Amino acid sequence: MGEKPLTLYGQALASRMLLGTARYDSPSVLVDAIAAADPAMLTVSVRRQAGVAGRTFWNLLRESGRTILPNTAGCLSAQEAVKTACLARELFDTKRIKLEVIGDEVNLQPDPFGLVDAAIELVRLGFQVFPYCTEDWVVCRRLLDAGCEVLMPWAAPIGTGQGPRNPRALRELRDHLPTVPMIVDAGIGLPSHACQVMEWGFDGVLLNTAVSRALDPVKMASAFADAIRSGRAGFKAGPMISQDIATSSTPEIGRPFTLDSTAPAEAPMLTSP
Amino acid sequence: MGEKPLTLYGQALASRMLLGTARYDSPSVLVDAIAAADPAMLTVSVRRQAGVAGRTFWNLLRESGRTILPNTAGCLSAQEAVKTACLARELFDTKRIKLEVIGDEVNLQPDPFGLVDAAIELVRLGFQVFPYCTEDWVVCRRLLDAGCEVLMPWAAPIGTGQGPRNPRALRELRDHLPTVPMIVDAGIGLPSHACQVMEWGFDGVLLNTAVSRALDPVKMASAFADAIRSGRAGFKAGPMISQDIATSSTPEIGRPFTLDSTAPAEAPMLTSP
Amino acid sequence: MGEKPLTLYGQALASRMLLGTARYDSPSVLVDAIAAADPAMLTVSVRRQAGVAGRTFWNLLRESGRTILPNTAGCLSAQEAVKTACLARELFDTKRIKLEVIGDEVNLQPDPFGLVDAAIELVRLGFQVFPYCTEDWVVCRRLLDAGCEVLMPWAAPIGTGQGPRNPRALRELRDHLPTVPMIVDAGIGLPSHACQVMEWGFDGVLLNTAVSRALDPVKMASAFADAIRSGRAGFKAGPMISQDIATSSTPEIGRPFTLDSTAPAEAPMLTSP
Amino acid sequence: MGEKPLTLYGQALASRMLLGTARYDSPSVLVDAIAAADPAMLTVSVRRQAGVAGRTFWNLLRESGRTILPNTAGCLSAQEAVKTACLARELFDTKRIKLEVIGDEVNLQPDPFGLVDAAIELVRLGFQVFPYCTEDWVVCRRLLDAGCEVLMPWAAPIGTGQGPRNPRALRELRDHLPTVPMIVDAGIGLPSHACQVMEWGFDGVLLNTAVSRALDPVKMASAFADAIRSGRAGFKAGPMISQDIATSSTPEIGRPFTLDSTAPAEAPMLTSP
Amino acid sequence: MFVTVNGQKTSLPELSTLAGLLRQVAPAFPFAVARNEEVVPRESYEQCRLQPGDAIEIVHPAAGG
Amino acid sequence: MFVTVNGQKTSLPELSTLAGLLRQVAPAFPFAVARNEEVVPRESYEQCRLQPGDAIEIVHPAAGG
Amino acid sequence: MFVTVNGQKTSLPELSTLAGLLRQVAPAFPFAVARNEEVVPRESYEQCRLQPGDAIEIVHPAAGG
Amino acid sequence: MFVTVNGQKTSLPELSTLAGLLRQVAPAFPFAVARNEEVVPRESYEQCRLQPGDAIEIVHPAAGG
Repeated sequence: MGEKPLTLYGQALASRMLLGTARYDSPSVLVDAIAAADPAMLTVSVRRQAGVAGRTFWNLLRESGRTILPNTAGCLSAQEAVKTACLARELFDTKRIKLEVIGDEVNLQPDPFGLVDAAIELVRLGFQVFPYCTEDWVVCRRLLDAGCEVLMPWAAPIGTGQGPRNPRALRELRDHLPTVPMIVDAGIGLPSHACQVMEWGFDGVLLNTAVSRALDPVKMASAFADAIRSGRAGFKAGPMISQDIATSSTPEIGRPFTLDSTAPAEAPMLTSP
Repeated sequence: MGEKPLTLYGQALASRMLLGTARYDSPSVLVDAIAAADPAMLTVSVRRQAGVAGRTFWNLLRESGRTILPNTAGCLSAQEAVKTACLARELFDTKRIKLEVIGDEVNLQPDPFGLVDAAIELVRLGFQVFPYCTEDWVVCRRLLDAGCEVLMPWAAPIGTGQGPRNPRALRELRDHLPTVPMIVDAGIGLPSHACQVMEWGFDGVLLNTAVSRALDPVKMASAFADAIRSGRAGFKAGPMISQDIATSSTPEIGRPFTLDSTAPAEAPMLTSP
Repeated sequence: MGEKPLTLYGQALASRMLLGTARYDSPSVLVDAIAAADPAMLTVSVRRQAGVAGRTFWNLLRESGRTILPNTAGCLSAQEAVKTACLARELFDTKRIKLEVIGDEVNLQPDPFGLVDAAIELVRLGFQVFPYCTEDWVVCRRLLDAGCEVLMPWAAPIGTGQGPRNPRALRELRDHLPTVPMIVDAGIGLPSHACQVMEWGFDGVLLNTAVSRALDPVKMASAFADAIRSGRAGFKAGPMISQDIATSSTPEIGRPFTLDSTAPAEAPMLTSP
Repeated sequence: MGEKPLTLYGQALASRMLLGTARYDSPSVLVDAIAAADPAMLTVSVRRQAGVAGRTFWNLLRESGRTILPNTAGCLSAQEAVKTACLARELFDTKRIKLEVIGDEVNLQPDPFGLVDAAIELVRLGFQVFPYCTEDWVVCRRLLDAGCEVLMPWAAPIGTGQGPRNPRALRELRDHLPTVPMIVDAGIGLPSHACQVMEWGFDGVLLNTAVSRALDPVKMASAFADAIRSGRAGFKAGPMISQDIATSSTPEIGRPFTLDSTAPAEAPMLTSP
Repeated sequence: MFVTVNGQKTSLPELSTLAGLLRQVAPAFPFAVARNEEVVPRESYEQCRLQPGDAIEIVHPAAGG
Repeated sequence: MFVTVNGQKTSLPELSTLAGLLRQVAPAFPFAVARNEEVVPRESYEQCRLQPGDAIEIVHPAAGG
Repeated sequence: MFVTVNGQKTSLPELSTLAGLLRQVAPAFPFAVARNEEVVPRESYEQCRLQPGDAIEIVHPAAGG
Repeated sequence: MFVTVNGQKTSLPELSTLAGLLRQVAPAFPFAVARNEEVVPRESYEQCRLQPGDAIEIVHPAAGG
């Protein structure tokens, strides 16, 4: 794509999509979706029972050759998140952790207080923290002060697919911290949602439900890959500014049958004004 | 793309983007944008003075190898549009015409009355009419009754780049006439706009200002190509339905450190429900 | 309210609400709703069977003392609307007619073509036409040219209560014809919808379903009366312009415990900057 | 108004509007705006220099006879807010405090962390805390646990007049804690904004800039009073549910000139279904 | 002879006037009448001779949006 | 004699044909021509006799949205 | 001795009480006072002995949103 | 003696090491283990003496969003 890649914690990423591995109808659908999405990272969790039976989930992950980003999904406190992160580090042999501290079991929003506490502790323990957060500037400032080098603000509650439902605030967060890598995580439901946040200058998108719960997850995965690339290019290409007043694209000068005799009879004229 | 191509007036189109050729900073930028956009058609106009000086506009069009769709942009009456169409047919040797009858010189909206009259006359004269219209069901019905085989409803006034500003009505038009090919023409400003209308099931998008007035028109052209492909795939892939209530993607069962001893100690379990 | 009243066809109206009389659970609910709404006009229709049994609909209308505005609801052609209008004039002894020519039985949108034809004929026959129309500038221009002295653009399809779903276009219509009285008719569902269109400068609102299908129509009627008065006052009071950047209302100067010793020790200071 | 009044900390309030006293062009404009708004409370601040010269601000407040709600506007930490509150209690002889702890001097958003700390301390010191907060459920839960009996979520950043810019989240907060009194504070710019949040079930609105910076603050004050009353009535009156499909309000049966001979020739029929 | 009233076939004595028909049908007050889609003013009920097959519309005030 | 070409008065020898006018004006290729708002097909340039006051339109391909 | 009043250095006779300071500064009524960030209730103005370097805040009612 | 494994009571011979437990339970590879909420690195399975009432967590890679 000709531009320098997204770099998180010093690692240059080949794409700007991160893909979740949950809620797919079968391991093979997941494998095909990964191939179609070509994500930079796959998010996973740690659970007591083994992942997918038969061809174990582990082989599937390794064969994908993707960077693994374990999460602390479902953790309701900083302590629980830290303990889970430590297990994840041991299990996946990675310092990366997608830090989730859930503040409410109905809207699954991040718990700003637990999130910051956990971030401080995890950075102290040497983790590279990818915090799932809200668009609250104060929470984000504290996460950065804690040592997070990326922010993962939500577009909308997890699994709702509503897309960016607080667009002005999300854009203001992006513009407020221009140098901080930001991945929109949670609530994206359609390729156009992903394309839109990329146009705002977000650095990437983390998707799960929008792909796994599509009727054709593999086709949806490639649609999102295109959408994210498209939104990024749109952002870099310096889009036109939305106008209030209509402006004809086709030049007015030299319309046939008009009395406008200003146009010289035959002198070739540059059309684009 | 594996699915049957968009067919308009019996002609299968290689892509679902139609690109305008106005308001580019130079002929070479236009050429590169065409290559990047890979549009099925290029829209042009007829004017008294020659197109681009030097390498004439005509050579540029022929070398592009694209289907040419002349317009009647700027025409303020059905008569003027019909006369202009006849000149365009003679000049470009094509029956295709993008019919524009402008009803107001401030918002450049289609004139429903002149548009239908012109469509009836042009179909009688053997033209294949691509009418630039509004999302008004009655106007659209009359255009179809007149013999138009495609509708080109606006997303927003020409050149404003506001994107689909009457989304519910535009979607209702799409769903109201499911078998009629519809291209959104006018007012698209960003790749996400194009992606969104494609997700609603529109068959294609006609762009001009959004590409020609971008700081980097070539990059923007390819962004739109990706966005349109992505939106189409999103539409075909059966996207998830937007939910009101959050649903965790990561399974709850088997979270470590919980007292939930339901999970059998070690029985491998299918995680994705 | 101290400002000159809304005048339609030379008649000064006591309020800016017009109320429909359909779909109330009983005549007494309708009577109470009229009292609470205090509308300038009541809309009615002409039907083969008598209105409300017992205390006939007619007595109810006369006792209300309100101006009656018969409609041509349900008419699918200009001819049918004109015939219906003539019956209505004979029946209600009024030249006023709310002209409705329905273009589609699914979305009940106005038929731009039939509407204009009917308007021309009805003005010729001496009617004072109140046309239910769309926000299409060309259609509106033709209605004015036909002799209509008021426009009644829809906010959304009849009975949907969606509120103004094409806000930018509706506002542009209002601003495009600043001296033409405009009543928003159809699709208003909530007091805030009515308040909003009044803030945009519309001259009045015509409501029916939003009142008659509320659980407490009488309370809802008075809520709408307040909302319309409030929106009108908001429009006249020159509202603040929406800002992108936050500005504290409480003055910063002289905050206690700050090192900001610029503030003179005790000199009384004008607080509002 | 016939319904039981809003009660905060055991005090029944005569109206659901709280009015700020900052940024008025003169004391007399403020006095007239207060009379027009008829607010339940006036918000004030404590500053080193005296309020308004001449007829001191103090007399103006006492003569208004309104409940005074001092704020801690501009405080950047919990400590500063607590100290300011103590000064305010001494000065205004009231336990009420509008607790503001500003987390960022650009968007003036509440600091979730400082806000909760200050709330805990102030409740301990016997204050009745009115916390200016965000729509974050976790922050709100902690404020309630701290002993706050009311929440004052923002609609948009202070002084921007953007109105509720995160509508779904704000409504979810309202519905999530149905028994907690909630006043929308900050960012309301138009009467329709106030009307809308009241329709969602919020208990009141706190306004300042939208009134003081209107061209005619007194007219705007009364517009807001109407709007808040209207929105409250709209909420209580059980509004219609927004529909996707149009439904004619005027009955179809018995339309003249139709072949529909089902309608009995002359039997009076109940029209409203 | 036969005419239709609001779409319903109705029999009438020959040489009936509209007034005659109205006395027979006795519609609730108030009403307005059209004959073959032409409004018949109240004053003309008596002189308005009906022909076989005439289409008579009798309408009343009804609720409307 | 005089005709207008793209709204501009242009003098021509009597009995000129459209082909004659085109040789005189020599518009850049490609172009299409209308005479008094009627398109003149390329094949007919030679036989198309011009009359004084004819309105000739010569158009070329131009950019368009 | 010196104390600060609303951030401004102010000189005072030794052994001044807060009441003394207030008589000297004579702030407009009503006001509230804090000494070293602690609110001093009106009743205690007389007994409140000031020390050099005390930080006195005198605040008044002001407009607020 | 008894320990809990993933919340389930499990009986073990006295003086078992974590490695012993793992041989008994034989969890699918790969897994990570925590004892009383402290992660036990793979290398320490053998030396890790279990006490009655220890809470052992054995986790595996699982799908995640």
